[in-house]
Amino acid sequence: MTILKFILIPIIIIALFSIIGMFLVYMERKVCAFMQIRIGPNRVGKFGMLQTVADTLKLVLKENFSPKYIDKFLYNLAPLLAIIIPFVLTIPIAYSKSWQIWDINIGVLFITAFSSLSVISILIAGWASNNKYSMIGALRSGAQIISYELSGGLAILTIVMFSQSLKISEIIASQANGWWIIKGHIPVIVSFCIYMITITAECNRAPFDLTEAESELTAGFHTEYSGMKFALFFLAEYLNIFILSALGVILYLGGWQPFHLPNLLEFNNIMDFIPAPIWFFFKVFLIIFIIMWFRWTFPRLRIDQLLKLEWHFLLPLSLLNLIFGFILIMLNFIVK
Amino acid sequence: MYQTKDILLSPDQHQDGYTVINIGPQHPSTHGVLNLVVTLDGEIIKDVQPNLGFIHRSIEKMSESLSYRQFIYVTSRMDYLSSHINNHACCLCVEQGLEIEIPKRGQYIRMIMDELTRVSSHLLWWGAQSMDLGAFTPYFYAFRERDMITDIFEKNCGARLTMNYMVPGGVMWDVQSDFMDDIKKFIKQYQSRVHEYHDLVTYNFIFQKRMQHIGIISKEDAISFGCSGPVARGSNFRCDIRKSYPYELYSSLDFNESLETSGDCFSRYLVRIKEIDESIKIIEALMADFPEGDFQAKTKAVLKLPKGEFYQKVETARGEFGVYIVSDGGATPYRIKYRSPGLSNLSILNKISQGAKIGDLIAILGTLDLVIPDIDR
Amino acid sequence: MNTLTDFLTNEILCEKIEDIKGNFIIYCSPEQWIEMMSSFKSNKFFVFDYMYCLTCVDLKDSLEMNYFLRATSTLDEIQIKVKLDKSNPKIETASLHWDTADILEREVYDLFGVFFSNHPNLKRIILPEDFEGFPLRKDFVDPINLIKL
Amino acid sequence: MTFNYIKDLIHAIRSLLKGMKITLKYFFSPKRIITQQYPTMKPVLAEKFRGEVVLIHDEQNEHKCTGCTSCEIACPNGTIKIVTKQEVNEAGKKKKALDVFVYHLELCTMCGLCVEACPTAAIYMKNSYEHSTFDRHTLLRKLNQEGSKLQSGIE
Amino acid sequence: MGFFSLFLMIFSGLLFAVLSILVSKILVKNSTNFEKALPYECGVESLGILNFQQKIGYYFYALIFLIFEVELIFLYPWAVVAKSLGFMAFIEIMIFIFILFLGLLYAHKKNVLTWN
Repeated sequence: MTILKFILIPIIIIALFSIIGMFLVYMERKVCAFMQIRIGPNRVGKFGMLQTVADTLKLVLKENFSPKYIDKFLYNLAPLLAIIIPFVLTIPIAYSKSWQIWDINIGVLFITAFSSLSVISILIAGWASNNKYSMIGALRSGAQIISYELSGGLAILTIVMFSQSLKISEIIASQANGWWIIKGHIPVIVSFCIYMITITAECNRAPFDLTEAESELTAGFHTEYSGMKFALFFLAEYLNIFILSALGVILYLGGWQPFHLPNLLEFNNIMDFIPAPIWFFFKVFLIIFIIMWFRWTFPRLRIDQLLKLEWHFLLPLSLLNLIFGFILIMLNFIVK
Repeated sequence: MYQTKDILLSPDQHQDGYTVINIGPQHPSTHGVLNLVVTLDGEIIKDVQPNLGFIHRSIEKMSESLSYRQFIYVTSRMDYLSSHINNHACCLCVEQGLEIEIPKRGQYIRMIMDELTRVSSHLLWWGAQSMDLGAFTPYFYAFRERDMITDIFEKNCGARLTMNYMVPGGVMWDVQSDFMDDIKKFIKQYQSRVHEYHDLVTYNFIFQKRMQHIGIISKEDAISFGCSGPVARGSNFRCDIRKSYPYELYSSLDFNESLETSGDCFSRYLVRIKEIDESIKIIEALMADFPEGDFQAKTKAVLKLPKGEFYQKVETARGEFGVYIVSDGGATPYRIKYRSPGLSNLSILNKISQGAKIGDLIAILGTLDLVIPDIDR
Repeated sequence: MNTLTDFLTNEILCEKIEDIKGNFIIYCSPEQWIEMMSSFKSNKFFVFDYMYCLTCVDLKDSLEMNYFLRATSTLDEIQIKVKLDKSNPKIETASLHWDTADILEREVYDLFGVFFSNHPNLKRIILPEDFEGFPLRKDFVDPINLIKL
Repeated sequence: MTFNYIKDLIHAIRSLLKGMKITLKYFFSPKRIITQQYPTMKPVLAEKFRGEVVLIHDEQNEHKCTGCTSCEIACPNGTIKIVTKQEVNEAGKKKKALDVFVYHLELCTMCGLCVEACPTAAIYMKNSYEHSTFDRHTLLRKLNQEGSKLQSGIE
Repeated sequence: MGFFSLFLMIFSGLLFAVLSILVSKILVKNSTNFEKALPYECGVESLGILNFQQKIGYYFYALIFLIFEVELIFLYPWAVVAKSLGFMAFIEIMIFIFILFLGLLYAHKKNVLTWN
């Protein structure tokens, strides 16, 4: 039984990630198209559903080219590292009550710790490419991702403090009588806003896409990557968004739990009828939609503005928010 | 590791910690094949040297072998975003030599087309500028409005971009009967949507922070570097040719020269936005008393300018465009010089981008509104 | 010193001044041009601070530099013509007085082969480094791109 | 200072939300989509659009070109080449007539000067637009149809 | 599942990456030439050295990050048991945060946090 598990889980996760990656690319293209008064992909398959499949095929069939003047080992290592991180990050994510690989007791810390590894893959990629654009992009991402780690961690800490646990299942259980965001505590709402900004920055998404910064650095850290290696970076970016949004759902939107309203038993029963994984994915894609919405609305920030936003606004704000939240706990405002 | 050639590098560029990086010619934000050799200290720009000539077609030399009717079409290929106005300048210059009176209707059509070109060029710039700063969506909104203008051009002039609609003596053919309605429709649609543009871009906090206090041109610099058009008017330098050296019927029109005082990227942005409104005002005034009559004066089959020199300047969407014709009395010009606004506006880039960051350079480059064929010619 | 005509005839040392329908054309030699530049910028009434065009014309036996100047305060315009020897065209740079002349002179240097002395950065701008000949001169023949119609 | 800090923050958030409102509005109004599905929905170009030069033939396979070569002279880049032949008309007089109207579409810049120059209005510019081919030699065209004649009464 | 899942996931990630690269390696023929192998720099040859030195500014951010990240790690265990530890622990952690906050202020005063 356990051996079967060890074979099944990798297959399921690989399949799930491939589908999620493709779907997210499709979703992004459709979202941006509708916001830009276009149709988006609509030729391959019904509503262009198979467009990303075709794109993936194209990327597989592309030449596996690497330039001459690179650090061969590091150059090839970087995309592997980039794609491994989301795979590792999926371990504590609970897709449903029982759909969880390992309910590790420091689940939240596990995710914050491993997600910060993604900067290393970007730095390696930028350095090994032996290209100026890549180098500048990588250094930018170094400053950017490590900075936003802080306020992200502090935002998570607020929820940890409220639910008094680092375990994913317990955090979800603490929201059985209402999602944290709906319970309406001010520190939670502030920390949710900070968290949304932070994951946008952590995933190098516009308006924080300085690592790629198409109009400045052509393609940033993956300028020299093509074919499948580029595809791995591309997939890793989307999977990171997925994982971090999933964490956001777990922390703020009650994980896989259905939407409940107090004192409305009928309504709650209907909500319970929808399976938990569907709830989970629905909420995750809602958050991802917001991140995409950011991307297709805002111009990019400049590097100094980006760092100023973190160090002068978000970090003090999240620290104060944490203290404020603790005071609320001490005064027993939090209904547990 | 691979070491590259050190050609084109001055000794101070070799200094430790300085990076020399090429922006362009294959770059998404140079809007063409412009090559900028940028010396960086970290992210701070120390020096920018433009490197031109990637699409130099020697239009001036080409024009020397074309007749006075033919050389006009080449000028649409220079600043392709204000091709009507370029053609207009050439026609005016030839007419100045031939001393032809242009019929009223011809003049009106020409001016309306000019202003429509200006609006369409500024709209395109507006979208491209937002795209340079990383916001992709406004580009499509701008193109939606711009497409209505290009449709008007297509209907009346026969082409969408390189028109060649103006000929010495007037315009090639008369406008279609629904010309007025189309323009009115465009103006109505534009005015109903412009507040969305402002909400999305102009008032956007990030956008303002990216544009303000960046690439400041003082009035003295603007004059000394020969800047013209919105670039110079953003620094409070009155240089609108339509006001200071009126051609056609601009002297009889009531419009404002849009000026801003601070001279940074945002003021150049505001000047262009204001200029769209002014152009629409001009178009509306022209349409109110659109005369009947001939659209083209009678000219000879072969035009020959008298011996001498002729200079004509007009205000394109980018600034002062001038045509200098030296004629030896033959059927083709002896020498033609096009004074392109882009080249002078580009020359200030090094001065204003020093000390800025890479992201700022892109913003500055965008607000200079360069069209590379116009610079290279 | 009230009108531009007075100013030009009294203050400017040149060979000839022509007045064609209000457009003043000043003919001068390269030596006179050096002196002229500073007097255009330094006098009180007519500060020709805006150079809107700079070009060269090949007159078959000689080259002729054309400077188009404008006074931004009074909107007066003048044109200065300087004849140069074709075998060794050399003239003082105007880029110290008008910054825009920097890039325009580089263009003329590239396409006409006029050498501007004291120019801070006289490098090719349009043509490749190894290009021979001056394309905008009348006697230039391009053997590669020659299209006979 | 603190006041300005907060004022700035509120102003920033408001302006960003305004922008987000607009993109969301467009996201939820698919009616505004302006994409034209090109190969399936062909655009109708304006009558005046200059696509290619066409020699007008009527039902009797007659055209109006006298072979005067004014279009050839007017063309800035040698797009048109007119080959003439000597023809004997009914009265027994020798007359110059059009033999082949050669048109290099690959050189044409669609400036419309040939149409302007034509004294008999024999040519016009059609609003066709799909000219791309894999072989540029297919763009070399002979405009006068086989066995076509000059319309009577055109000098 | 325990720690074994960690290795399992690393393995499956590697498997996915290596498999996809291998498939494309098998299917596609490679070709290269001098121009193609050059580092991309907008289509012209790059000037100067490529593995250049960078500004110290980035390094400062890394240093400050390190300090704050350590702080964050210390805060995690506190946050879990914050309620039961009570007010004294809060005061202590406040002092801890305050000292680090002073560090932030110091860095701010030293203009390390403004990009120039």
